[in-house]
Amino acid sequence: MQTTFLGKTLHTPLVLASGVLGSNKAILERVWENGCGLPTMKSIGPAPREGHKNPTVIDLGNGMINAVGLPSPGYLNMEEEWQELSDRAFPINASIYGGSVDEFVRVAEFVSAKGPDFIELNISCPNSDQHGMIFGVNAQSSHDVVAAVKKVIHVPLIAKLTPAAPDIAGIAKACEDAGADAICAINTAGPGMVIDIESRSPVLAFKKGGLSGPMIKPIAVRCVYDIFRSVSIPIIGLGGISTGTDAIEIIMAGASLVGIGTAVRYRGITVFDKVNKEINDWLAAHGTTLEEIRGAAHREAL
Amino acid sequence: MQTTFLGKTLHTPLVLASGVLGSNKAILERVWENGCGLPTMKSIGPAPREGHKNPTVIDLGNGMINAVGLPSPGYLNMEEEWQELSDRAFPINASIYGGSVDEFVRVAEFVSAKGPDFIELNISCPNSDQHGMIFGVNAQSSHDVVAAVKKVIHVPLIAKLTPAAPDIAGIAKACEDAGADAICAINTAGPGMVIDIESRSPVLAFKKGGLSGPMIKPIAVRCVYDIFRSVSIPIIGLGGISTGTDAIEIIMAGASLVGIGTAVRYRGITVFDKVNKEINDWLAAHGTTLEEIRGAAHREAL
Amino acid sequence: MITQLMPAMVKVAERKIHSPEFATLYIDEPIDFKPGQFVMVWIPGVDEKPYTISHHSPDRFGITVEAKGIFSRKAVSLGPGDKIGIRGPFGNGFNMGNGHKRVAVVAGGCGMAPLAPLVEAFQTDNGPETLLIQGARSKSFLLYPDRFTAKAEICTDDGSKGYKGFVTDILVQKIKALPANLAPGFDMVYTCGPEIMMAKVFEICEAHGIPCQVSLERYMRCGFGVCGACVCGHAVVCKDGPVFGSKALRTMADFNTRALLKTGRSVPLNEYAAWRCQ
Amino acid sequence: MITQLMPAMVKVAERKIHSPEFATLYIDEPIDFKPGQFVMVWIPGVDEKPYTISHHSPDRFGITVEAKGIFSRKAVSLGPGDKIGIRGPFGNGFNMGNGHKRVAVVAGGCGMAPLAPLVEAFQTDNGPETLLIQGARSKSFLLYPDRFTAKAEICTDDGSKGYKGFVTDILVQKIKALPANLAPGFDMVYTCGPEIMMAKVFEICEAHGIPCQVSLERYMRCGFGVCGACVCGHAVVCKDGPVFGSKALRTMADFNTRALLKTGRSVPLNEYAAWRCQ
Ligand SMILES: Cc1cc2nc3c(=O)[nH]c(=O)nc-3n(C[C@H](O)[C@H](O)[C@H](O)COP(=O)(O)OP(=O)(O)OC[C@H]3O[C@@H](n4cnc5c(N)ncnc54)[C@H](O)[C@@H]3O)c2cc1C
Ligand SMILES: Cc1cc2nc3c(=O)[nH]c(=O)nc-3n(C[C@H](O)[C@H](O)[C@H](O)COP(=O)(O)OP(=O)(O)OC[C@H]3O[C@@H](n4cnc5c(N)ncnc54)[C@H](O)[C@@H]3O)c2cc1C
Ligand SMILES: Cc1cc2nc3c(=O)[nH]c(=O)nc-3n(C[C@H](O)[C@H](O)[C@H](O)COP(=O)(O)O)c2cc1C
Ligand SMILES: Cc1cc2nc3c(=O)[nH]c(=O)nc-3n(C[C@H](O)[C@H](O)[C@H](O)COP(=O)(O)O)c2cc1C
Ligand code: FES
Ligand code: FES
Repeated sequence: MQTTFLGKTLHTPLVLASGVLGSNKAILERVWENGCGLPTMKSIGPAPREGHKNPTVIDLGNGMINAVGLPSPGYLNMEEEWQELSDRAFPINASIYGGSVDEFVRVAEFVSAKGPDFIELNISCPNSDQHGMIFGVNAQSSHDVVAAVKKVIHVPLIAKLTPAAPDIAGIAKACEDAGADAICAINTAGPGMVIDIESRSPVLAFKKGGLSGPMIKPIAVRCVYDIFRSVSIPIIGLGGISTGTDAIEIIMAGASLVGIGTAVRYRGITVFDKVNKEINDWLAAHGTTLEEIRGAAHREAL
Repeated sequence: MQTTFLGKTLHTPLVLASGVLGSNKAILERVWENGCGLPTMKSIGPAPREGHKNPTVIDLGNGMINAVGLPSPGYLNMEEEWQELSDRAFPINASIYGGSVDEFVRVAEFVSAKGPDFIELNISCPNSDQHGMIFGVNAQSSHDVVAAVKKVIHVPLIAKLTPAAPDIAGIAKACEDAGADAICAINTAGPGMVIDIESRSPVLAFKKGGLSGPMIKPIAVRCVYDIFRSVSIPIIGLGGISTGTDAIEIIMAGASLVGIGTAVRYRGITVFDKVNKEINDWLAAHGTTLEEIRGAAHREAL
Repeated sequence: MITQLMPAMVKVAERKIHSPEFATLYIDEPIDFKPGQFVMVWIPGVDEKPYTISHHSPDRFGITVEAKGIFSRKAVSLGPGDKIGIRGPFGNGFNMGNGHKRVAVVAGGCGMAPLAPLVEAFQTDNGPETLLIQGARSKSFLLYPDRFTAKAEICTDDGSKGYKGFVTDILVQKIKALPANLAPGFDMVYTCGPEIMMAKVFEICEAHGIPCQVSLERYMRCGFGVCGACVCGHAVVCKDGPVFGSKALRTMADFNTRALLKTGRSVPLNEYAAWRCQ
Repeated sequence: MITQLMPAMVKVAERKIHSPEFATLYIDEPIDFKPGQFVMVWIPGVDEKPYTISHHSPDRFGITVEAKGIFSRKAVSLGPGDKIGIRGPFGNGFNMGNGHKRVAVVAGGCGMAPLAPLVEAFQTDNGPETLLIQGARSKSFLLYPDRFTAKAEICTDDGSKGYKGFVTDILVQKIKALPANLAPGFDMVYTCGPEIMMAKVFEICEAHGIPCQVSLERYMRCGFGVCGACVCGHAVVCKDGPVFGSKALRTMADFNTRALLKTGRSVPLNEYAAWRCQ
C-alpha cells in the first residue's frame, strides 16, 4: 500500500508516533521493517533533559497515562545517532520541541541539516511545565513558532497539535497559514490523573499525565474531522488507533496517514503489519481505495 | 453517611448527574430512595427545545458519547412539575442553561422562586452550538454569568465546569470570586466523534458528542485536583465514577460530594446504594472518615 | 455482531409488505432475544427509533413497521440490500411465567408485533392454552393473519373483519365464559396496543383478579436507561420495561395519562400521540 | 491483585537481610511468574524501578535488592508492614527448554536473583543436571549460600570464598572437562551478572557451539515495550527480553557496548553503570 506524502514515497500509510519506541536507529528500522511507513523519532529538545521520575507510564487497560517529561539528550548530543541514520534505507520524521520560538528555531535549524525526511514540531506536549503545549493551545503562538521554524528548515514541516486546544481547527489553520506542510493530530489528551487510594498519592511522579490509546480515539477522530474542514494540507491522524477499522475511521474523518503509538502495547511491534493487512482486507472487501474513502465522513454533510 | 453541603443535610454524599434520568419528580424521588443524596434535574433552558435527532446517546463500552442537545420544555412550561415537587421530601439541584447572561438570569430568577435546594449553572455543555460551553471555557464570561445570576437567586449557586477549559482551575476561581457557592466538575469531555465506517457517517446525528463514563475518570480526577488547589468552596466531583473506590479517589483529589451519571448504565439505578456501601466498607476497613481523606492526595505535595 | 453498543450496519434481507401501512423488514443476523424486547433502528441521515422484534429465529429476525411519520415511512420503503444500523436488544421482555395453564393475549393494531413471538413461544406442546384476541381499525390493519396455529378472535372498529367492536369486549366475554371453578380464569393476560386499550385491559384484569402485562411506548433516546427521555412515572420504560406487570402499573403515575415529548415536557397522552417528529 | 496495570499497593511481609548490601523483601501475594521475569516496584514519593522476582511460591514472592543508589537504599530499609506498589510481571523470562540433559547457570553478583528460581525449577526429579557457577566481589556478596541442593562452584574476586578469579574461567574449565563424546557439553548456558561477564560467557559459548541465554538490564520506564527507554540495538529489553538467546545477541548492536541514559543519550556501558539517578 505505497503512499505518497509531501512528495516522499512511503511503503505504507502508517506512522510511528513520537515518543514511542523510536530511541535509536535500530529500533526505528525494525518498526519500518514491520510495516511502518514513517517512523518518528522521540522528540528532540534544546538541552539535555532527563524527564520525570518514575512512574512515568501506566497502562490503564483501555489506554495509557504518561508523563515521561520530554527526556532528550539535547540536540547537540546526538552526533552518533545522526551518523548512523545518515545511511538509512528508510524515511524518518524528526520530532522537536523547545521552550521558546528561539529554541524551536535553533533545534530545527540544526536538525534540518542532519537530513531527516520531515520535521515535526511538538507544540502539544502536556508533560512539561515550560515546554510545548503552551504554543499549541493558542493560534497566534502556533503561527509564530511555525513561521519562524519554516524559514530555517529545508524539509517539510509537520505541526503536531493537542486536543486541549479549545479550537483545534483554528490552530491547524494558523499553522497552515504560517507555512506548515502537514498537521499531525493528536498528541495525548487530558491531561488526566490517577490516584492510588491506598498510598493516597497520584501514581505518576509528575502527578498528571497525557492520555493515549483506545479511550481517546473518539477525541482524535473528532479533531481530525474538524481540522479536515479547516485546512487543505494533509493530516496524520493518530490517537487510539489499534486496528484496521480504527485506521479506516480516522481516514474517513480526513487523515492521509495514520499514526500508531499506544497500540504497540496491545498488539506488539507487528501492529503495523497487522493494521496494514486489516486496512487492505477491508478495502478489498469493499472494492475501494484509501483515496476514495479519505474524508468520506464529510461527504453527506458537505 | 449523612453529609452537610452548603448548609443542607443530605442522606448520602452522592449526587445524580444532570441529564441522567432526572426528567420528572417520580424518578428523582426513586433515585433519592436508592441512595442518592442530591438528585439533579435535567438542565432547564430559556425556551422549548427538542434537542437533536437520534442517535443521541451511544454506549462505547467503556463510557458513552452523547449529544442529546439540551432538550427542555423551557422554564415557563414546567408548572406541573414544580407543583409536584413542591411537597417533596428530598432535596433537588436545579440545573439551568442559557444562551446569554440575560437568558441565564431570566431562567435562574424564575427557577429560584420555585424553591429548589440548589441551582446549578450548566456553563459547560458541548452539545449545542449556542448554549453553554462558550461560557465555561473563558474565565471572564464565567465570572460574568455567575455574578449576574448570583444577584437574582435565593439558593446556593453551583457552577458546573467543562474539562475543555484550558485552565479549569482558573475558571473555578473566577466562579468563586463571582459568588459561586460550589463547583461541579466535570461535564462531559472531548467532544469526541465516532464514525460508522460502513455507512461512512458519524453515528451521532449531531456528529460530535461529549464523552462520559470510565474513560474520562482520569480527566475528572485531574480537574478536581486542580480546582481544589485554586478555590476554597466545596466541589462536586463527577466524571466516570462507578464504584466506591472511584468515589474515594475523587474525594482524595478534593471532592466533597460525588456525582454519578453514566454508571447508571453499567450498574443500574441501585448504583447509588452500591457505591455508598462500597465507600462505607472502605472507610471502615481503613478506619477513617470522608472528612479525613478529602483532598488527601494533596497532602504530601503541599 | 449486533450488540447494545455501536449500531451494527446490516442489510435488509427481505421486505414483506402486509398492507399499505405495514411492512416487515427481515435481517439475516443472529440476535439475542426474548419476546417483548426491542432494537434501536438507525437510518443514517434520518433518525433512530425503537422497534419491537416481531419475528425471530436463530439466524434471522424481523421488525414490523407501521408507516406513520417521516422515519417509519422511510423504513417501509427500504428493500433488500439497503443497510440499516441496529443496536440492542433492549428492554426486559415479557415474563412468560412457569407452568401457565391458560393465558390470553390481547393485541391492538401494531401491538401485535411484540406479542406475535410470544404467541409462537406459547404454541408449543407444553405451552399454555392461548387465547389470542386481535383487534384493528379495519381488516388491512390486522397483522399476520396466517401466522398462528391457534384460532384468533378478531375484532375491527369498522367490522370489516370479525367482531365489530373492541378487543376488551371480547376479553370480558371470554373471562365470564370460563367455568366458575377456574379461578382466576387466566394465569396471565398479555397486551399491547394503544395505551388506552391496555389501560382498559388492565382495569378488567384487576376487576377479575387476573395478573396482566402491558408493553408501553414512550419517546426514546438511549434505549438503556440513562437519558431519562422515556420515563413514565417512576418507571424507566426502555430499561425497567417496556413490559410492566400489574404491580408496577398500580403505582405508575402517568400510565394512561401523560407522556414526555421530545422536549421533556409532560403532556396528556392524546397530545403525545398527535405529536410528530420533524 | 497484582497486574501489569496500575501498581497494586502491597505490604512487605518480611525482610531478610543477606549482608550489608543485600536484602530480600517478601510479599504475601500471588503473582504470575516464569523465572527471569521482573516487576516494577514503586515507593510513593521516591521512584519506581524494575526488580527481578528472586523467590516465588504460590502465595509469596520476593525481590532481592542490592543497596546502591537512592531508591535501592530506601528499598532495603523497608520492613514488615511497609507498603510498596507492584505491577507486573513483565518480560519474557528464561526459556527452560524441553528435555535438557545438562545445563550450566553462571551468576555474577546480583545476577543470582533471576537465576535462583531457575535453578530451583531445574532441581526437580526430571530436571537436567545443573552446574551452578556463582561469582561475586567477595564472600558477603554471594547471594543465597544455602538455597540450592546442588553443589555450586564459587568464585570471588578477592578469594574470600572459593576460587579466586572469574566465573568464566570455571565455565571454560567445565566445558573442557566434559567427555568429548558429549557434544555440545551443555544443552544451554544461562547467565546473569555484569554485562561484560555475560558477554564473555556468550563468547565462550559461541566458541564451543553451545546456545546461551543472558538477562540484560537497561534504564526502564514503562516496562511493557512502549516508551523506548530500554532499547539495546533493535531489542526492547523490557518486552523482547530481559532474557535474550544467542541468535538475538549475534545481531544486537549495543550489547556489551552501549546503553541509553535517562535522557535517551547513548553512552558506553561503563559510563551508563557509573550514572546515578538523582
Ligand atoms: C419500545 C417500543 C417499541 C416500538 N415498536 C414498534 C414496532 O414494532 N412497530 C412500529 O411501527 N412502531 C414501533 N414503535 C414506535 C416507533 O418507534 C416510532 O415511534 C414510530 O414508527 C413512529 O415513528 P415516525 O418517525 O414515523 O413518526 P413520528 O412522526 O416521529 O412520531 C409519531 C409518534 O411516534 C412516537 N415516537 C417518535 N419518535 C419516537 C422515538 N424515538 N421513540 C419512541 N417513540 C417515538 C411518538 O409517540 C410520536 O407521537 C415502538 C416504540 C417503542 C418505544
Ligand atoms: C530487568 C531488570 C531487573 C533488575 N533486577 C534487579 C534485582 O533483582 N536486584 C537489584 O538490586 N537490582 C535490579 N535491577 C536494577 C534496579 O532496577 C536498579 O537499577 C538498582 O536497584 C539501582 O537503583 P538505585 O536507584 O538505587 O540506583 P541509581 O543511582 O538510580 O542507579 C544505579 C544504576 O541503576 C540503573 N538504573 C537506575 N534506574 C533504573 C531504572 N529505572 N531501570 C533500570 N535500571 C535503572 C542504572 O544503570 C544506574 O546506573 C534490575 C534492573 C532491570 C532492568
Ligand atoms: C509514552 C509516550 C511518550 C510520548 N512522547 C511523545 C513525545 O516525546 N513527543 C510527541 O510529540 N508525542 C509523544 N507522545 C504522544 C504520541 O506521539 C501520540 O500523539 C499519542 O500517544 C496518541 O497516540 P496513541 O493513542 O496511538 O498512542 C507520547 C505518547 C506516549 C504514550
Ligand atoms: C445522556 C447524558 C445527558 C447529559 N445531559 C446533561 C445536561 O443536560 N446538563 C448537564 O449539566 N450535564 C449533562 N450531562 C453530563 C453529566 O451530568 C456529567 O457531567 C457527565 O456525564 C460526567 O459524569 P459521568 O461520567 O458520571 O456520566 C449529560 C450526560 C449524559 C451522559
Ligand atoms: S430512552 Fe434513555 S432512559 Fe429510556
Ligand atoms: S521500559 Fe519502556 S520500552 Fe522498555
